[in-house]
Amino acid sequence: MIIFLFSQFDCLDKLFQHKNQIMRYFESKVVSNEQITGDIFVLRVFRNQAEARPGQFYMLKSWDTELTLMRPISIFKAEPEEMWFMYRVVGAGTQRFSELQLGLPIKLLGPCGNGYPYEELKGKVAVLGGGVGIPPLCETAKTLKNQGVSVDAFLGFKDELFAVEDFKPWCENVYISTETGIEGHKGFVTDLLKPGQYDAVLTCGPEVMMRKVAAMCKEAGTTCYCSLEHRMACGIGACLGCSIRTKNGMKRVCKDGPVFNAEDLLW
Amino acid sequence: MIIFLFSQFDCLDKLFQHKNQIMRYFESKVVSNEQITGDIFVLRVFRNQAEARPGQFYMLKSWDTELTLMRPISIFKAEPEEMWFMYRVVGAGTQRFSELQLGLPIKLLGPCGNGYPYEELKGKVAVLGGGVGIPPLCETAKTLKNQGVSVDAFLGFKDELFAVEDFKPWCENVYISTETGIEGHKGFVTDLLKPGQYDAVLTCGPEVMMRKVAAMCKEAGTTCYCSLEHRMACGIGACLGCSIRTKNGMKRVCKDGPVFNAEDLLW
Amino acid sequence: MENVNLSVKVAGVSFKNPIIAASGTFGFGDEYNELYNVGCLGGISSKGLTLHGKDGNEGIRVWETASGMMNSVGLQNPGVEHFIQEGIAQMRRFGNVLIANMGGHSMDDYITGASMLSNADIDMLELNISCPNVKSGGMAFGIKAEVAREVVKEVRKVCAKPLMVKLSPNAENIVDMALACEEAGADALSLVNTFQAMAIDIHKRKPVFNNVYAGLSGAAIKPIALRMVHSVCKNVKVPVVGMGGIYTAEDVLEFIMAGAQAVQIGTVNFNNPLAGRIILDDLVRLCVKEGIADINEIRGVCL
Amino acid sequence: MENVNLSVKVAGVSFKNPIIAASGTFGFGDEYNELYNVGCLGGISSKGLTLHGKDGNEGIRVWETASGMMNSVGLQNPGVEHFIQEGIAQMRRFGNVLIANMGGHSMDDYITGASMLSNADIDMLELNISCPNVKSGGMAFGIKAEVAREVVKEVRKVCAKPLMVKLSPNAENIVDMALACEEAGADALSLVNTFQAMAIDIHKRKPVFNNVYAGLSGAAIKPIALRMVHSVCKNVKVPVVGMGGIYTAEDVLEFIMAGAQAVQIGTVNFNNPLAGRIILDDLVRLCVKEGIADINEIRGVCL
Ligand SMILES: Cc1cc2nc3c(=O)[nH]c(=O)nc-3n(C[C@H](O)[C@H](O)[C@H](O)COP(=O)(O)OP(=O)(O)OC[C@H]3O[C@@H](n4cnc5c(N)ncnc54)[C@H](O)[C@@H]3O)c2cc1C
Ligand SMILES: Cc1cc2nc3c(=O)[nH]c(=O)nc-3n(C[C@H](O)[C@H](O)[C@H](O)COP(=O)(O)OP(=O)(O)OC[C@H]3O[C@@H](n4cnc5c(N)ncnc54)[C@H](O)[C@@H]3O)c2cc1C
Ligand SMILES: Cc1cc2nc3c(=O)[nH]c(=O)nc-3n(C[C@H](O)[C@H](O)[C@H](O)COP(=O)(O)O)c2cc1C
Ligand SMILES: Cc1cc2nc3c(=O)[nH]c(=O)nc-3n(C[C@H](O)[C@H](O)[C@H](O)COP(=O)(O)O)c2cc1C
Ligand code: FES
Ligand code: FES
Repeated sequence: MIIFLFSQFDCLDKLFQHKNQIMRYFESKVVSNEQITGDIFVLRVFRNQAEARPGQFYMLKSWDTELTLMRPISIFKAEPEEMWFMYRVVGAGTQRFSELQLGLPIKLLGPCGNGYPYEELKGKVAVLGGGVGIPPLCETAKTLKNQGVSVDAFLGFKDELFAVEDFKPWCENVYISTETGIEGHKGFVTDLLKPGQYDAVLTCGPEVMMRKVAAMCKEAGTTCYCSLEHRMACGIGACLGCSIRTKNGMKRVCKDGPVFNAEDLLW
Repeated sequence: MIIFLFSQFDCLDKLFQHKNQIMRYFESKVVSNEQITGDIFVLRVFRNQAEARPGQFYMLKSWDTELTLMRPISIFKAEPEEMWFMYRVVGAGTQRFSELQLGLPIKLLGPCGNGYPYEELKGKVAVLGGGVGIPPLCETAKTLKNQGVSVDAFLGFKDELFAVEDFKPWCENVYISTETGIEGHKGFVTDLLKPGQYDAVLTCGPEVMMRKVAAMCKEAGTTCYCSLEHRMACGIGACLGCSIRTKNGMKRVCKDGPVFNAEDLLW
Repeated sequence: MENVNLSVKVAGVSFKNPIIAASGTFGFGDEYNELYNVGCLGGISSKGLTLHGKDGNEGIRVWETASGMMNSVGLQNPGVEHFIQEGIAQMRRFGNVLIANMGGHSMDDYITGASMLSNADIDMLELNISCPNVKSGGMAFGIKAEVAREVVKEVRKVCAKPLMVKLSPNAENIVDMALACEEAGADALSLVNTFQAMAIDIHKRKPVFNNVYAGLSGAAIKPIALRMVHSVCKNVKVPVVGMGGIYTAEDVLEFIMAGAQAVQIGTVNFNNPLAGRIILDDLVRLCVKEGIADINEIRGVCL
Repeated sequence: MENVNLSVKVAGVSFKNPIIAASGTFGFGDEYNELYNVGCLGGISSKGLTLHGKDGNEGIRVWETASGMMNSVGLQNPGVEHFIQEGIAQMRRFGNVLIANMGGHSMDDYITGASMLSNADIDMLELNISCPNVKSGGMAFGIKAEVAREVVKEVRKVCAKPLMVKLSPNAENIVDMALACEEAGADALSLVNTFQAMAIDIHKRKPVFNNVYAGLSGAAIKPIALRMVHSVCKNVKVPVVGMGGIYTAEDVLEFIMAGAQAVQIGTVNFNNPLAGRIILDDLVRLCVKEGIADINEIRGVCL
């Protein structure tokens, strides 16, 4: 089994290390790319050597210059030899990802961003995700459980469920909501959360949902970490295309985030 | 076996007929796409209903808008259920063609252009081609033989041969030249031609070669038809992107050609 | 589906829908009419005419670029007289709006050509002011607002038909240019024509085009064209027909939301010869999806 | 392979090769330096600085377009002072040419900023005159040649360092603009900056960018950028650094054949973060293939 695939471009002059991470641009190959429901796919690719943190993401592309920018996709699962991504087809880039097949080349830049500060967490933690904010929380739940933290998952869907089974091994409870009521609670996933019961809440998903979570946590005095989405060009902190205003000044979602303490956010 | 594949776009209001040809834009599927030597491929696709003439071409594309223009490729063989194209990979478009596989969709516009005036030909005819000017002459040779004309082929290559076996069933003699001398006559294919022996010479290939053939034919008093290449946008006569000056005024290579009587050309 | 109203009016002329085939990319309509009923389009703008006709440029005339193309056709056309005698009857068969597109290299040509066309059976004259003006040293009429103003003023005098002036994106200031043409009497404006651009064949170490520069069109230019249409619409009162890289029904809506009365489609016809028809079908579906009952409702919502 | 000479000189400054990272796309170099040794490039033009620093624009800042992208970063930067104290030392580590790119919204800002940078350890000042001039009603310094002439003249007085003026393609007349800047004392010119463009979110029925217009860059604009570089090179004597949609070594040769002394690469860094390195390697190979022993040989062959 080939674990490390270095492309022709991997002839680097030097390697730089950051907290044991080596961010790299490399070519990998698709292990599988499965449609799991509706417009949701799971893409598995050979990973690079770098240690990756839950909540980090990669910039991906499966094209040359037909599209200009790479696309940010979070780590869904970091397996020993593979990186798994779970994505929704929404536009031209994810459409192309959905056409990928076993053995085809794909370029990755990463791991990017800070990831969740899991090392600092103890006790009982809730992960709360909505839509394609759900995938990054899976690796997060696993990492937390592996360090002895008790995790509850709150997963909000519009209609069809996905990824639920992937959370079960790492969570005490998995609470489900759907907007259509097809399964679980009918309504919003935030209806289910009681932040006071947790030492921290980690959330990812639509901004309105995260704002609600942050407000609830604030009221309950629970630490809350939000993983933000922003349009990105470079993905590594150089272009300032993803900057947001925070209480601590301008921050780059791709480099200083995507995970921010809700306290620091201005929304 | 599916013979006629009509795409979703084939919901036309009316059909127009020209000399039994129906020029259409339609989506077909790849039957096979084989690398026959070096950078030369043979692409087979399901054909449409239209009658096609040797020397005509199709505008092809296997992309959406990643490339702007379709690419003109001559008919190599017009089989009852399939259209065959032989092409050389030279740039972005032909590169994409070379990646096509069984069953993949491909869009065709055609048949385009006038084709060789085979109906008017009698007796003994030479077809003389150089490089990727060779493929259109194959269907031409077959058509001529089938109407009782005796055909000799003169095929000029740089180095590696291709398509030679495809000519043999239809030709009395097949003369070969290579620039490297690897096979056949070492030098140019025009060295082999004795135009005085033929009632007509049909040629396709690099302009310098065709000019030489035209000059030789003129001297010998033999009719000569040349199939020209020109960059094209629409391929159907609307944009005037492929116009050339002839003795009879401006002509569109895509619509009034690509085959011209050498007498009419100004070069 | 049928409940979406797509009909629009430009300078008093009714179009059954806002999709017009752009000049120079659609001939006089007959070639594309072999592939689909081009009468389904709102209108067709003829190949650019000149008074005496032209053979066009020598050498390479079309060249593909990233998401676009360059052309240096050089206004090859049979001349105004020939168009009046043959082209018009041919275009009339389609039953949609007939726009005669005309350029010129001198004031006299413009005036004579326009008065001939004014007496002919056309619905609208589209005046292309991008051609180099021989008298003023090859600088195009479409660059300086003052030069454009003069030609439009003179043409207006002899033109009884609705007069649409087609602006060049190479104008020094597109808004000033639009205002000058409006003041000089244009009933409508269309923009953009192609952007002056260049390509080099590095192997031959020569410019690709004999004329060195050529015109860039296609999806590549859409964002710039949209900006120009938007800023012109903000500043003029006459209707504006937008174009430049429109490939999809979504693009059509963008231009209309930016203020365009109708649009023209050019380069996309080469990418997909049924584009006019497809964009039209898609536009109906898109309007339904977006809850637009009448395309005129959303015009200029982004102004 | 090693026998190809790629070194070039711009305004007295030696670059080991003609590839420079374009301002705003490469930060101060350190992020890309995590991926490859950015010291291999000829030089780096810093993120655009302003005297007092800026937070930049609100809302969406980057947007993909056909073969390009739009940005509305709005010159987010830490300010000249901070750059002098920290940015310079950081960029110096790379060992290549250090270009400080600076913009401004008023004449005073330009003068103060330029004199501070003139005394700092930079190799070259790249003056970005595309920013809207607050005093003249938001019209950019880079639109009218006469406005540009004034700012360049004043900056020249306080700037002892080689001064490169970066032109906007939105200038009314790019050649007049270039000539005005040359006359006002620019040692070199760089072009093009981004094209003013627009995008609309048809679902929201709103412009994508809070500022309505934003800057277009990438392969889409290459043909226009090349034309502008060519026409400027034909008319000025100072060296010109070309840019706009350069993605490959072939593109680099096109710009140099059009007369550019060196080139900058911007958007391509986002498409492929190793682009600088790859283009450089490819350029050596391409020169060998094309029989170019010294890149300076082919400069301007298409002029
Ligand atoms: C840090 C981060 C992690 C993400 N993780 C995931 C994930 O695990 N699974 C998943 O399905 N999606 C994820 N997304 C969203 C994903 O990046 C977008 O859905 C995707 O880029 C859309 O690309 P497209 O070409 O299909 O859509 P288009 O709309 O055609 O894209 C056009 C441009 O807009 C950008 N864009 C469009 N939508 C978004 C968006 N929501 N966020 C950021 N940029 C966008 C694209 O990157 C591209 O540059 C993440 C986004 C960020 C910022
Ligand atoms: C009537 C006609 C019939 C042809 N038949 C064949 C054939 O049977 N087999 C074959 O291998 N080739 C044939 N060609 C040439 C073929 O069209 C080009 O090799 C092909 O378009 C190159 O496309 P590309 O994208 O790979 O190259 P690129 O150089 O990347 O193409 C860029 C643009 O230039 C055009 N172009 C490039 N080279 C040529 C050329 N030589 N002639 C015309 N346009 C060109 C392309 O169509 C495209 O628009 C024919 C050309 C014409 C005009
Ligand atoms: C091959 C070609 C020929 C053209 N000829 C003309 C012309 O004769 N008159 C004119 O006004 N515009 C002409 N144009 C410009 C188009 O009408 C249109 O303004 C431009 O291409 C931008 O639109 P697009 O991006 O949809 O092509 C031509 C464009 C192309 C591509
Ligand atoms: C995200 C982004 C930010 C930019 N910021 C600046 C800037 O601060 N100063 C400047 O002079 N140019 C800036 N530019 C313009 C580039 O330096 C360059 O001129 C332009 O992008 C064209 O080159 P390209 O097509 O290679 O990107 C920026 C471009 C982009 C895409
Ligand atoms: S995307 Fe470039 S700084 Fe974040
Ligand atoms: S390619 Fe358009 S007329 Fe021939």
